[in-house]
Amino acid sequence: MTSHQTTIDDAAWASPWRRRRVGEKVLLSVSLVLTALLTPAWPGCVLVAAVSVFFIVGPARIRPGLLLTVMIAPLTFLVMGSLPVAFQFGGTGWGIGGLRISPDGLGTALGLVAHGVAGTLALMVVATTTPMVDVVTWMRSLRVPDPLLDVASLMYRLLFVLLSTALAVRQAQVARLGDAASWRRRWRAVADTLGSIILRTWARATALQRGLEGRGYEEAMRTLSPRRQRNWGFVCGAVASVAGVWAACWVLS
Amino acid sequence: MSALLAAVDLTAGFHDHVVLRDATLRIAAGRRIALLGANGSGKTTLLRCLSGALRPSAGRVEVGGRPLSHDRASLRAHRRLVQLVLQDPDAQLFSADVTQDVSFGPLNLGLDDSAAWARVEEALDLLSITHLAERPTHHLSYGERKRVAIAGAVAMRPEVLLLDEPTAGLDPMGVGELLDTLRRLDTTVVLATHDVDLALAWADEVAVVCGGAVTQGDPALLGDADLIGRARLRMPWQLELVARLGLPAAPAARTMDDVVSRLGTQR
Amino acid sequence: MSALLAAVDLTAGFHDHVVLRDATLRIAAGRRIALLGANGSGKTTLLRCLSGALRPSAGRVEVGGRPLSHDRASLRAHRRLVQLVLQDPDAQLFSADVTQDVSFGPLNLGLDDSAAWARVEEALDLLSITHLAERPTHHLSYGERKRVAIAGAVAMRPEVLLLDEPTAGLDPMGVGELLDTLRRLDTTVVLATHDVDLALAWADEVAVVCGGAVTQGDPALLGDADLIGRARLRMPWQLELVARLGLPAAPAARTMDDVVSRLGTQR
Amino acid sequence: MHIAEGFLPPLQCAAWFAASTPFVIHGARAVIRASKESPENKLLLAAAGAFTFVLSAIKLPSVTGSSSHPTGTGAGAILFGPPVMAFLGTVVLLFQALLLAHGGLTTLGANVFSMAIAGPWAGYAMWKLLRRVSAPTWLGVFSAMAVADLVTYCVTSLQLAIAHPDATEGFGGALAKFLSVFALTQIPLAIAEGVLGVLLFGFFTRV
Repeated sequence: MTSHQTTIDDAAWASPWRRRRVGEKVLLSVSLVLTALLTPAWPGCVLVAAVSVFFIVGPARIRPGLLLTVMIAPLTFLVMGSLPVAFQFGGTGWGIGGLRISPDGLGTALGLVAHGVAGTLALMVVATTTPMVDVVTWMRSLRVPDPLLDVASLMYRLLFVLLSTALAVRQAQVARLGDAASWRRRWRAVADTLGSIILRTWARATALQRGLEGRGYEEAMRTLSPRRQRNWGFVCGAVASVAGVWAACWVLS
Repeated sequence: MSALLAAVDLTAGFHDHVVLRDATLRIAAGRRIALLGANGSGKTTLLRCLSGALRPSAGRVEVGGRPLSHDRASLRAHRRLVQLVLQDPDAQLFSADVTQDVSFGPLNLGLDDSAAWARVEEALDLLSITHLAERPTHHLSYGERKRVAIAGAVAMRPEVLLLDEPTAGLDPMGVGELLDTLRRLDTTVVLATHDVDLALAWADEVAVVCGGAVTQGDPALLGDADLIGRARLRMPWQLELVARLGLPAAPAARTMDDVVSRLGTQR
Repeated sequence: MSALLAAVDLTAGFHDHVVLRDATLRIAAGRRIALLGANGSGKTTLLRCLSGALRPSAGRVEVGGRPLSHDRASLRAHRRLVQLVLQDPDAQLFSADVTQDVSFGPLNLGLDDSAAWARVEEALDLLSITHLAERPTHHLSYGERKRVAIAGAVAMRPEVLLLDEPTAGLDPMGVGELLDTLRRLDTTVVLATHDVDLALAWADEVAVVCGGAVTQGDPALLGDADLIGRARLRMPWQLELVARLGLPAAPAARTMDDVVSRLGTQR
Repeated sequence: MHIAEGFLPPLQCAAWFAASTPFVIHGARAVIRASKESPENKLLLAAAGAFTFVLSAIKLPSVTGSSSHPTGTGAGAILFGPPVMAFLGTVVLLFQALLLAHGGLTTLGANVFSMAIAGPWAGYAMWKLLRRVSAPTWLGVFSAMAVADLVTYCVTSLQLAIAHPDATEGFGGALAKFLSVFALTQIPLAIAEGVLGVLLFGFFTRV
């Protein structure tokens, strides 16, 4: 499957950190996310971003190019979302209509971008090294009720099946010159495609239900998952990095 | 002798559309049976009835001579005995990775984790897919997914394995490997296929589904031009060649070796 | 003579995984070419490159000797010339009913309604599925859906029709009917398949994809035990039998008739 | 339009989590109930969730030049009811945050509130209202889907305006700014999604 929808997931499955305990990666990632949220842009966010990038492209061996691609979507939002903050009503300086760029506004906007970039990078520490389904499985230890996790992990499996169907159908339409169609007919094609995929999704879900019943499915969807060794070195490294960022903030402020 | 598993006078279908009518198939222990028939002839319906997944509207499924009742407890016991692998592996695989998926059946049998692990390893080994154990399901090729689906059934150690078109879409060597695997398994196998040559060479018995009924017999049955025509099949080349050359049909030449030796003695 | 369509020194793949490496295939006008290879060997990738759907990372696709550039206008022109039918009909069918689906391509060619209707009728007629015209796509059987998908491509009147495993999953008579249909079409056909017997009997030329490269030649190429082994195929029974009996390989016996007459003259 | 990680102040993150939690728990209870009724429902709900996620792979014929894709929360609310959508939407948002880097973890509460709660409930209310006055079905579908989108967009702008009020004009000024900067993509998208809903409805009457 070649699709940007699966870029992070593909990386996660291939990552050498895949075999680490999910809890340990979540600990590192979430504490970095919270640090990015709670510390000032300088030096907190800058350090969080640096530490995250170090872990992702360093020990977790994710291609820097991939990380860059992944960051495009959040960056788009961050830029668009920061514009209204940079421009303020009234004041002097360059602007559009009643809106003017002010040094204060610009500072706040840049700070927001810094928080956003650092936070997203911190989140990517777990995202690029842990398949989504491992996170779902890990949630069992948080006492999330089983049926909810069953639904979430089935979603994970089904979304790849559906995604490949959706992409194949779109490509087949282009092959029959679907991109040359009139605007009206293209809209109809999109609606028909969605309708067909819904019908097939339903058929698939029913087929899967039958297939699973044959394998003894009644209520529980229990499967084996490999036990991962706790790695105290990793935990200490994680705690030390986060503590380091906090210490730097305290010293530098 | 009562068959290990049998469909007796089975009538089944969907909604108003009857697919099977008074179909009977007897599966003796240890046999390899090839189930043949046109697209839509009812092969899959028959397999689903045998597996207990579909309840026939008339007739019965018999296990060791006793009719299967479709209550929950009986079906549970039946699934330990009989496993069906569907044609589309995506109708069977639901987990994110291979080990997880294969472990589903054994855990449903009530095995504890370590016993289930052993079953998974055994099944992956039998299917020669140990290297796939930690791979995500959605990164597997079609042929790999087919093997994983079979492993999921094999891990339940059924006495009867029902396979719906397991060779469809596999390359010739993949087909050969799969048949070798099935030989290694110590189970009774019913394999639905469109490949008449393969059926002739592999099976102990063939069963042809046609017009809602099942004709069961020796693989030489595939030399019956009338039946084959009605069933939208074709004659296996081995039998057709022998017939075209005007050689005696019996004993049936089933493999390339048979044909070569038969022709050798003729010249 | 320059080929109607060609892949020249093509390298292609996904992410870091190269599937084809310096693969060359030349398709002369009016030929029937069977494309063979193992699961995952790159048959589909090659077809997708030829159809313009996938851009090779090195090498080029040539149309009438001129390299295909992958800009929008060139690709559009290319799609009028070359149509690819995927293995899974569900990847191609999306409309509510058959007529609508088949008319999708012709209408995109800019034909007016009556001309598009004519194309649809023609295509349905060629595929012998006129009776399905008003049926909802989602209620069709697998074999019927396969035919509708081919009709959708045929209705664009391409000069080259690329078919990915069109016979997979069809019963033997369905395969025969499909091959008859392809004979009726007045187009160049490249058909990817795992069925070596069919390839030998049907094709003017075969192309074997193995190790990322393509070996193209006369169907007798399938008698090359070394190539066949590397490509995870098997030898067609016709050629294997002739070889096993120690008869001269040339001219290749391609059909049952050929084999019968060859053996007849030997005795 | 998902609020990115780090874009909201800590206290507001917590507040939006608190606001969303009862709805999501309510939805989760509905899902657990449904899957106890019949194990088949788990598969169907998962299929619905997967479909909602896959919608982000379907590009709509361009409306404003930017690539936009449907969200489907309005249709989901009509089909499964807003409580179930609150749960499925939460899972989808979590998937999007981790698989696509759309949205974030600390902003999950806020995003859930706008996309999985406010949007679906508004769309559902619109649908019920129009059914009550016996409006044609196509109008109901259109309105439900468009309103779900519009409300999501308005709530998101509201959340951003609360977080980052304008220096001189305060909350009102900020709201105007956020509403207008995202209007460019979100208003055409809302209409597009409504139209898509009507076409989709047409498809299902034909099969």
